[in-house]
Amino acid sequence: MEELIPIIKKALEQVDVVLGWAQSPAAGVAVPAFFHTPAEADAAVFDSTCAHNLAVYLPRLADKKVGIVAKGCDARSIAQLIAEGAVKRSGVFVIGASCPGMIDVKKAWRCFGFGKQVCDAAGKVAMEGKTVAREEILLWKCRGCRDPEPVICDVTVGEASSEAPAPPAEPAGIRKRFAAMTVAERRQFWQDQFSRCIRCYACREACPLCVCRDVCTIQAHEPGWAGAAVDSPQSWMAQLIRVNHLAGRCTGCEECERACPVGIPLMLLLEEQNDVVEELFGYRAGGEAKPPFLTFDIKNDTWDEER
Amino acid sequence: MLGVFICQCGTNISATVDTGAVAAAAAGMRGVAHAESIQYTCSDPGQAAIGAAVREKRLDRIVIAACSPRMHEATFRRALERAGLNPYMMEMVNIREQCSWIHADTGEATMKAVDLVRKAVARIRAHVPLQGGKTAAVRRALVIGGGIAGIRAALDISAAGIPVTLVEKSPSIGGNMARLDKTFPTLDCSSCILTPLMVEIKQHDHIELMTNAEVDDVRGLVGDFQIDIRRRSTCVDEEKCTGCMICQEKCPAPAPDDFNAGLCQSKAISVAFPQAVPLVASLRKQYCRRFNGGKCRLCQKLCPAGAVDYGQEDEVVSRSFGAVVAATGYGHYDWTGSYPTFGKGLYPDVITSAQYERLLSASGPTGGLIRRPSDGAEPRQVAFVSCVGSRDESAGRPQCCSVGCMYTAKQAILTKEHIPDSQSYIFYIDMRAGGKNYEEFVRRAQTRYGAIFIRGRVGRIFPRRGKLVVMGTDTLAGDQVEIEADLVVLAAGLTAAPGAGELARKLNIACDETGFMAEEHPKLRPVEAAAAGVFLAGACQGPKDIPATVAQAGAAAAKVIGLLSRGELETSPMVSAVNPSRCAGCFKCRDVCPFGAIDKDRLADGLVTARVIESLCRGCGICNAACPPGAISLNGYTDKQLLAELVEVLR
Amino acid sequence: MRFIPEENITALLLRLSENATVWAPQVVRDTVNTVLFAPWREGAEIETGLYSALPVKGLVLPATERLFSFRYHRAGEREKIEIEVDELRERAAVFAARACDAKALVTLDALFLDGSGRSYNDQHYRARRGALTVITLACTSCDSACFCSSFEDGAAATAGSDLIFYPVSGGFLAEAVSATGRELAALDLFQESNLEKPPLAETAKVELARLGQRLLDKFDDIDFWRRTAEGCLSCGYCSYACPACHCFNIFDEMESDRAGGRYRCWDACMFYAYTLESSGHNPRPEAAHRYRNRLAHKFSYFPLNRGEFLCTGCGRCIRGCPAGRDVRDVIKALGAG
Amino acid sequence: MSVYSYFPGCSLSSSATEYDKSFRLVAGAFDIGLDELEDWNCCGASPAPHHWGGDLGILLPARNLHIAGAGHDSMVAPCAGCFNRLKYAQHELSHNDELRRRTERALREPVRYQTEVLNLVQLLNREIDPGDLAGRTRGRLSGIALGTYYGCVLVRPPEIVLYDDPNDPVKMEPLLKAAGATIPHFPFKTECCGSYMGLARKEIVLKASRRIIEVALECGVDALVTVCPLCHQNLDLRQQQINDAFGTDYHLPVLYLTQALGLALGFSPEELGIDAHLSLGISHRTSSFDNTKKA
Amino acid sequence: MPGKDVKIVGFLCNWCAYAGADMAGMARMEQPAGMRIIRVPCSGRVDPLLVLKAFQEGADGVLVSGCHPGDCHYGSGNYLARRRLELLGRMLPALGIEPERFHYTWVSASEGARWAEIVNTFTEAIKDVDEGS
Repeated sequence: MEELIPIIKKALEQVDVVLGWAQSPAAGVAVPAFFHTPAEADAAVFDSTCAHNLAVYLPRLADKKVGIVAKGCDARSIAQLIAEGAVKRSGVFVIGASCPGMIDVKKAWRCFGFGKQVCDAAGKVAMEGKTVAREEILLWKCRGCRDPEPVICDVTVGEASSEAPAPPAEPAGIRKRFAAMTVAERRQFWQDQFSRCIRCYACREACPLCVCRDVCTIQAHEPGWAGAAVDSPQSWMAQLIRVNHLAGRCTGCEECERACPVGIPLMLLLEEQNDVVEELFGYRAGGEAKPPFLTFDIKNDTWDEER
Repeated sequence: MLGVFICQCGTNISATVDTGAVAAAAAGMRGVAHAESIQYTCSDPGQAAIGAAVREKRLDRIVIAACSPRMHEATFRRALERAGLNPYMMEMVNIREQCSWIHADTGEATMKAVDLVRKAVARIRAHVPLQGGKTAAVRRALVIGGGIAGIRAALDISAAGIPVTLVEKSPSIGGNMARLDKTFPTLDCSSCILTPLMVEIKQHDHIELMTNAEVDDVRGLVGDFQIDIRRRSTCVDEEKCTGCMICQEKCPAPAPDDFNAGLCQSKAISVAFPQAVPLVASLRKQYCRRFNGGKCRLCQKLCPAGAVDYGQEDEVVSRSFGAVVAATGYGHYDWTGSYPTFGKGLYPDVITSAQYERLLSASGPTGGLIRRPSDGAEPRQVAFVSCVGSRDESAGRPQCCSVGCMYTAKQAILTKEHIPDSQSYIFYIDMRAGGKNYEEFVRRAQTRYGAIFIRGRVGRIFPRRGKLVVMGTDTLAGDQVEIEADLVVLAAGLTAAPGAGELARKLNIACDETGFMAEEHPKLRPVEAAAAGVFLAGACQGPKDIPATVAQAGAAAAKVIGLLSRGELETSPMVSAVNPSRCAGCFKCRDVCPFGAIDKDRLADGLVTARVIESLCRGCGICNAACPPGAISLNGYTDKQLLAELVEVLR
Repeated sequence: MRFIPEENITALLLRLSENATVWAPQVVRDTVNTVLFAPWREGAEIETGLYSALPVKGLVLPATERLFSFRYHRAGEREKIEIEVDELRERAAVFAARACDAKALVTLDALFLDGSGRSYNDQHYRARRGALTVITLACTSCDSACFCSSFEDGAAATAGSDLIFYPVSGGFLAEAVSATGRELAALDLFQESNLEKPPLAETAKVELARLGQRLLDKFDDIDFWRRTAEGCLSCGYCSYACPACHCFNIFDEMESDRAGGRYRCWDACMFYAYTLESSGHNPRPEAAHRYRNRLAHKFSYFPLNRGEFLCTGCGRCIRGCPAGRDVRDVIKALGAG
Repeated sequence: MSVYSYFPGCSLSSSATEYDKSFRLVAGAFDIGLDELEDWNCCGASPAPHHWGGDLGILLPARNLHIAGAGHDSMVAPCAGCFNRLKYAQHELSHNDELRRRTERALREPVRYQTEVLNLVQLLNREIDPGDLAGRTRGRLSGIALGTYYGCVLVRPPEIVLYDDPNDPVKMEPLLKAAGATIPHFPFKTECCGSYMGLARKEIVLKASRRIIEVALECGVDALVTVCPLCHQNLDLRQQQINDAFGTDYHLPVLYLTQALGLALGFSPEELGIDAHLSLGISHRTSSFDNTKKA
Repeated sequence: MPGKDVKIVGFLCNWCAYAGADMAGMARMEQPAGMRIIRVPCSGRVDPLLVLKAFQEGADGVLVSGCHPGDCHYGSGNYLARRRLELLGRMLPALGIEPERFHYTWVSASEGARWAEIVNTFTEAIKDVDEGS
């Protein structure tokens, strides 16, 4: 994607900073980068390790004019932030990037070791003689991606994929196991999962829609929705607060799960919630409409009283 | 330090809950310095005991376990105030309606009561003193509905020097009472007693009368309602029209005569009835030729006052009011749908009592002669059927209309007076004649006027040789009866007035399951609606006769006068408040607030946070539930208070 | 030197299990590559290749621990509080710790176990530390996040360990560092060997010379710190994953109307709430302020006060950062020594 | 072609064979397949079950339902009484577990009671398109005023039969209107005909049925239409008895719905068994039906 | 566990449901003793987290009740509540909470009998879940 660099440079003529990615020598993958000057923009890359959702930085930069390189899924987050009024449309310049699907670097590192340069070509990901099929280490959200192209953008970069989006992925691995569990088994499952939560709040901080940040109620002493103790019940309650506050707002970018340092499958909760919201309200976060819990039309709210 | 008082409520509570044991358990709770069980806490000695304990033990928070807070919360708040405490440092525990009265087992009920007290003790630790504000109250009242209830209320309120706006949906005030011939049990003429009051309304300096008008939108709250009133276009300039009725005479377009209950036709442009107030014509566009593509301009041409204006449009008038009286009256039950065996309205000589009232009336379509609609013949045999759409579960109408027995007896008497050789038959379930001189009146109908009362329901009405056969049971004789009548009068039940539900919604007040507007408490607050500052007068609250209606209208007027005479109102401190240091500025609160009570505030350091406009906030707490960081709280129902309750009750 | 054949490791762990919980790095079920120190049971697979997400410090400074319980008692008109201190309980042994983790324990010891009695001596820490045996597995390989070689001994550090295992063919050479280590090494599962210690990993080196001063020189250049921290999400992972970070918060929790407990739990200086004052004022309102503090504490104030860095180069903060930040870039950006 | 299980019941195979006959003709005309239930038994409406008490009133229809359960999805019971009994049994079996267990003990296997039970009006409304009917009847009934007489058990109790308005049923009317007939207002649609009192207290039946005929004539009805063999019996068979008892001279034809539709479709009164009707035998007004043939 | 006390938390709006529960009391309608009512001004005040917190703290069941749709004292609070609570109810299985343990319903101030019936059937439903699991 050589054309990205000139586009960023051009964007810098009208914005204060462009959010993009640069290669991290230590990690051997792309990491978020802030380009303030054209010279800095020479480091810009876009490859299949650019999983981070840079929209997370937008509310923090609300006082600046910001350019942002956005994949299809990232653009949904941007659109949602705009719909909720957290970000002004006029304050962002969206460089929409055609996305081939991002690989789960954790899986890559499991295959190749942390920091080994990952080379991605022709459906294979390779490094020092080892190769794996791309699909095997693709992020979950990228399988059956619903938005390969950005819903909102000012300029695009890269060829739009000519392939039809893949069908939604069949639940596999933990998703399959979870789906088959009884309610009681799920209760135990979450208790086990959250026994290793350390309350680092990486999930919250990596989430573009967790806009409360510093004043998040989870960490407030009062009123005490979740205790401060790092134990399974309290950590679980803390996460439920986050999930509840994301109802009708989560765009499914999977950043919380990617950020979790102890590998808790948070998306099981959010995917379920997003599905229910879509089923009940026909609403999918990341468009122009306000979330269904902030607005409603009484005339069209004609549910049965007792189901 | 905390004080806990456990009310015995005589034996209402103590019969099932061991109040002594509850007090003992309360005494052991953290921070409780005083706990006692009192026979009647709401009584004078009960309240004095609270005051004494507050002084002696320097209590600063009080828990009272007694009846429902809906009953006595206000009482005890005042008691705290008298004891020198902030009235909001009190929490009530409902151990009567929600404990002693619904459990039989003493052990179980006592344990639950202790649980509930513990919950309140936990909650009250999170209480903070709250201070209500004061706002000026607008010295003007709105009365909705110009029947006898609205008229009486408007006159009584204005008598105290408080200006009133009286809004009436139809072209004239007078309502249902103006349609009646004579009234029970005195048989005085309805018009004779009502018309002077109608005129008084029109002439009163302090009363602004708006007919053809309806409430469009209601904003604000007690003391300062902003209400939009829509005045429907009648194409007649009310100022110019003299009520000469030339337009009505010459108008070529027929239209139903609403005043005469559809028994005859009127015109598209007409005066509602000869005694109408205001005595002005109004044009109903749906029937007018000009408004249906025709070229007719007759009324405009002929009007000597030049009052007809086809271009007149609806006008929306906005006014501020301190209080509202709803006096929308009642509507008539449409029996044709639920009583197919009565002929579904196909027999012209099966009429309702409201129609019969017009046949009896000297101002009615027959000039006071009883003539049956089908052929204009004078009936000899008249059958009255009570409780049509009343006291009938199968029609989904279990309620009593409360006036049917009496007016049926009255109509039987009047029938005999009009046609001396007539015979009335009255099918009834029970004769309900509870009012002063009512029973004597019914008895008179039987003895002096010879009406035959048949106790039983009517099954079918069908035609036979030009007459109508009323077939029913005589439950006293245990036999089937068939009465061949010339005219059948159905005592159709009373319903809530059409549009009452919609109005209630605008006023934010409740309706009961029968559709009538609901009072706050059937005994203690019988004229107050659920929204503060809204009062009920007359049949809008439930079917009632004229004496009861006038009495309630007077009571509603007294409430309005009491409310507005002080000039200012205390506002509830139980509104939302924002803690700016916790606000993330996401404004979800503003999105969900039904009252537009959230505004943006820019702090000194440039942070933008939410701010509550207290005068608009009504204290629903929806914002509190929608605020992710918990920055906005509803005073009195904060997260901290609810969580304290919740956590404690589950321990 | 003592040698333990690979096939005796299970027996050793079982022996340790007799009077202690044995903690060993294991891959968490259903995760891609999350490794945590977890109680070991016979048959469980120990993962020594991947790096654990969290250090072993949790065994001496748990994420949450109850310091004592309390109970209100009515005494006449007043409420009195009675306190009961929780006592420990059971021994722990950690197997396959890394030298960088073990070394950090010594740093923590200096903070929580001041032997001189002049400073703080924490009874809970003391109890846990005294009951802990550390068996370290020396690193013969590393990844690009490691930078322990920047510090004195690098992968060869022995501080904090009781016994160090060096992988050699057929098993491990065992070097006893403490009396406990010597006791273990004397067990019949070990034998004498004259094999050579294997060469240990050489990890990345960063320039630490005059780092404290370099940091202070830049301290007031807030724009520098804003640029430096701009990708930082301000989560607490780096602090919690750091073997040397040790901040904590203390709070009380009621467990019934009259009884509750006082708890100590990890806190992280990257959180806004960390320095939030009750007035509402926050001296470190931006991530930049907090990032600056975190680095300055590690590489400036702490060395100044204690004579050692608050970092052992374990690389967890680099490996696990959700935003891909690398502390070494900042050190580099501070300029040459 | 849709095929239904057919439950004729005792009347249609004895006293009301013309009902069966006309039903089969009309069904055939509209390609409605009827598959008579094998080995059917009393519907349970006969006095016997009431007399003996116990569960017989349920067991008898339950057995019929059970047989039907092995056949087609839906079953038609043209006799209003049979329809009512079958629906009643269905209702009881699905609401009363104890009764269902007793029934299954009697049947010696799990009872199949879920077959959809249709009355005749329901079936015809479902299968016959009014437009099609109008096209095929070519106004043969035009000018004839038919009084729709539903009787009691077809629409009552409403919570069990779940069919039409119990006080003002109207479902026969679209069919007859499509066939060209006029339907005058007839307030005695559901008035009691006297029912089975005909044996024990004949005078009650005569009084009740007389009033129905009287009101029908008052309303300008040329003929009554019904779907209940018992009603038919009281109104038709006993019309002469009424005349004898009250000195009246009624000659009001009473037709089964299928006979009325059959006439409209062009079948002859003989084919439809109308000649068996006593009211016609005493009627001077058969001329109106002669007209239908000419149309 | 048969015979175990079922502890239910009820969040009731002040205007309708709470008044309905009072009405049931006035009519002396006996009810199971496990219900613990927390009064709120409006069902819209009920943050779904209160429900989740109740389960977290060991509630066997949680009931939320307010005014019938259209009758909200505040106009629209119960519509908003319905949206939130419907979602919550559907999420419960994924959270490891039997959905039978949660119910939201509308009770007017005059529906005392309905309230008593709701408490009875809800309590029974929870007992069934407890026995089944």
